[in-house]
Amino acid sequence: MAELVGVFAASHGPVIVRDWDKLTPEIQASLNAAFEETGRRLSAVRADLVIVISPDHWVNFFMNNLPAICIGVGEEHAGPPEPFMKPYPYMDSMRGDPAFAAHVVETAMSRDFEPSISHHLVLDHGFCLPLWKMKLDRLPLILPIAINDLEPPMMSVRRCLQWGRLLREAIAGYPGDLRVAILATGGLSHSIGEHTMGQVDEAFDQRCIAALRAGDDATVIHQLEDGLASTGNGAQEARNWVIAHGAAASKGFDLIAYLPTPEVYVGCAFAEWKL
Amino acid sequence: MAELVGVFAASHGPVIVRDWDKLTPEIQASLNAAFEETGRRLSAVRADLVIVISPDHWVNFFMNNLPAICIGVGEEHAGPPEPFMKPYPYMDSMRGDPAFAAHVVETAMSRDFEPSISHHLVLDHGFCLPLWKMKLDRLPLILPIAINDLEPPMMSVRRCLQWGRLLREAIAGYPGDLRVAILATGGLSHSIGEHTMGQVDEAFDQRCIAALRAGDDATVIHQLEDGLASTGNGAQEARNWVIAHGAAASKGFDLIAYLPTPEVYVGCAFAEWKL
Amino acid sequence: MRDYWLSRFFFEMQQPAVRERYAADPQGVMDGYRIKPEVQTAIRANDVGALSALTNPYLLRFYFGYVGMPEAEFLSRIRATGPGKTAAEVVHG
Amino acid sequence: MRDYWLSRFFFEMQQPAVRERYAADPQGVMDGYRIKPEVQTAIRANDVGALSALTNPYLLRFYFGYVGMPEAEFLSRIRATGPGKTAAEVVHG
Ligand SMILES: [Fe+3]
Ligand SMILES: [Fe+3]
Repeated sequence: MAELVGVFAASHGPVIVRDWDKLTPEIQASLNAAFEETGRRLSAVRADLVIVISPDHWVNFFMNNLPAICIGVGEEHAGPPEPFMKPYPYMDSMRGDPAFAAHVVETAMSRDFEPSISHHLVLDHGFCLPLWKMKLDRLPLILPIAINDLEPPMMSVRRCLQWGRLLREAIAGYPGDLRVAILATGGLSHSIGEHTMGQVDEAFDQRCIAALRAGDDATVIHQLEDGLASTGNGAQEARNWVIAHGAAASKGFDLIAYLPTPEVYVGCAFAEWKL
Repeated sequence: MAELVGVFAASHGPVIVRDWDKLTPEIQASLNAAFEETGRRLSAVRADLVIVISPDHWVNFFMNNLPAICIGVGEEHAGPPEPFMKPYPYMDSMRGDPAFAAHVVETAMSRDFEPSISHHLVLDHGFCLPLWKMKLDRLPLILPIAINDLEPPMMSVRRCLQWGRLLREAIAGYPGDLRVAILATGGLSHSIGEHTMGQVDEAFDQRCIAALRAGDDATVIHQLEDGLASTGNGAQEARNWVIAHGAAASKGFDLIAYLPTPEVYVGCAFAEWKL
Repeated sequence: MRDYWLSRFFFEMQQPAVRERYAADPQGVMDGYRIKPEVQTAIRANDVGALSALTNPYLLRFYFGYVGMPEAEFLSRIRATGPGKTAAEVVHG
Repeated sequence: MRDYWLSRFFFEMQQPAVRERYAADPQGVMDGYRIKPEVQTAIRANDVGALSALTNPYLLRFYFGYVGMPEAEFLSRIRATGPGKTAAEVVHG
């Protein structure tokens, strides 16, 4: 039987790699420490496979077929195409587990969920930047799940919680012997290409963290549905955290770090859920 | 308020156009009569907009982003690219209703459905061949909904019924003044590119027709889940009929014609639901 | 079983430009996909049975239509993959 | 409001080959999309405000990065689209 061995979240942002040299040593040190502590914990749970939940930043999908959620079921996944991700160490070595992926998809379809499926997903910086910066012992197999956090309409926060529960159920129901971790990437507050670009909304971030920490589903739904409507567009990626939260049965989390960092445009946060 | 004014279904198949001249005059006459009677009834309900529910035959989607269901929300829809569809009379004149489409999508997302969205859907022969052969008075606006009937995994029959109910609810909840019809296309039994290619499974078709006619949801689900697993792959398109059935509140239908026609590879059927 | 790159090749053969290039230089076009050598052999041999085990039936039919296999021949070959054949027999033809 | 063809153009500008062609022949590349004349005018004028009302913010930012607008300039222009401006002011701004 498969086992859920860890649930984590980490922010991402192109600037963290692209303009790394322009960041102060203090910012560099605090970001490195947060990514690496998250990575240390992910390495420690010795996962065979990690479900990575990330937005797609207009790499796989366009408005002619924009899925609310797409599950990557292929034997392998393509590396990030962004020029600044060229040194990514796992460019040609991200492998999937088609049998487990098929099980997750079948479980979803049989429970009235309807993801799009990709046999050849390209994993952009959203997926890969945290995996890189975390300095893992070794890269587990990956089940990538791309969430539409960029272009309306998007899944409701309530539905994201349901997706988390569905993942939990699918893992528990898998007959194979597999240690599965979950890594949500993105958020918390940021704003890209909008008039608020560059602003980090610490008040939103703190409400979001408090709600996820407390664990109560109704509060999570209420705080996020409300908050997402009135803060920067990048905060929409917090719905990936909600999926992780649902998968962890809403038991609350341990905040590894919260680093509001306008220099990288992102309210960076890192967490590990209680199991 | 929008109003559901008619729910119809009609089969499709490339051979009906591509090899029309090779069909006997009897087959031509019976197919024409069935399409035109369905078209006469669709014209009679004076729809402003028709929701056309069809499979996509590998025109819009591939295995790198294969949606279970995709709603075409654009201002216009592209015409069929298949060479045999070149004389299609509405090639550049298929228009959508973005406001109604956005309402349907928002209703779906708020009710825990998660379609893919397309602002520029290409409508292949599945959508267009029936619209052409039906000889409508005039072409209504179109809300195209592409269902994955071709490549596993596909939505369950139960979920298709739920989608039908959702469409019914979305129509009833639209504040605009709009007469809406539904046209499901595809099915019933056929087999394409499989060892049973060319066989029409009349027993399956009759069970399917009887179940839809009787209207009982449990019977529809049972008969189709069972039957689809053991007949030709083309019959998977019958799930489009199930969506229409759900939209019509499962009140049973009037069979316009059933023409099992191995010469076009398809168990052709035509129906109008009771409202 | 679905062979992604074979399926992708069949899918893109729907484009007239790809078909033209394929007619002129089949190996060159196949090299643009990561198709396994044994699958390339099946393509070159027009091995309907072997390929049918690796892709979507509609894509299979499209491909053989595009390369000019008469419908009657495709029908007889695809029907030969029917019950009585195990998947392994189909693959190894 | 989403302008599909403008968005498609911005989306495809992510491809280096499209960017190269655009640098050499901007009108030729725009002609490959069904972009309305007034939107083409906004593109030619680097009118961040007008274009921001018509496409996804990420696509907007990608585009102006690719055509070499300095980040500081993009920031000041996009911030000028903020509250106080009506959509019409942004479009005609
Ligand atoms: Fe992001
Ligand atoms: Fe069909």
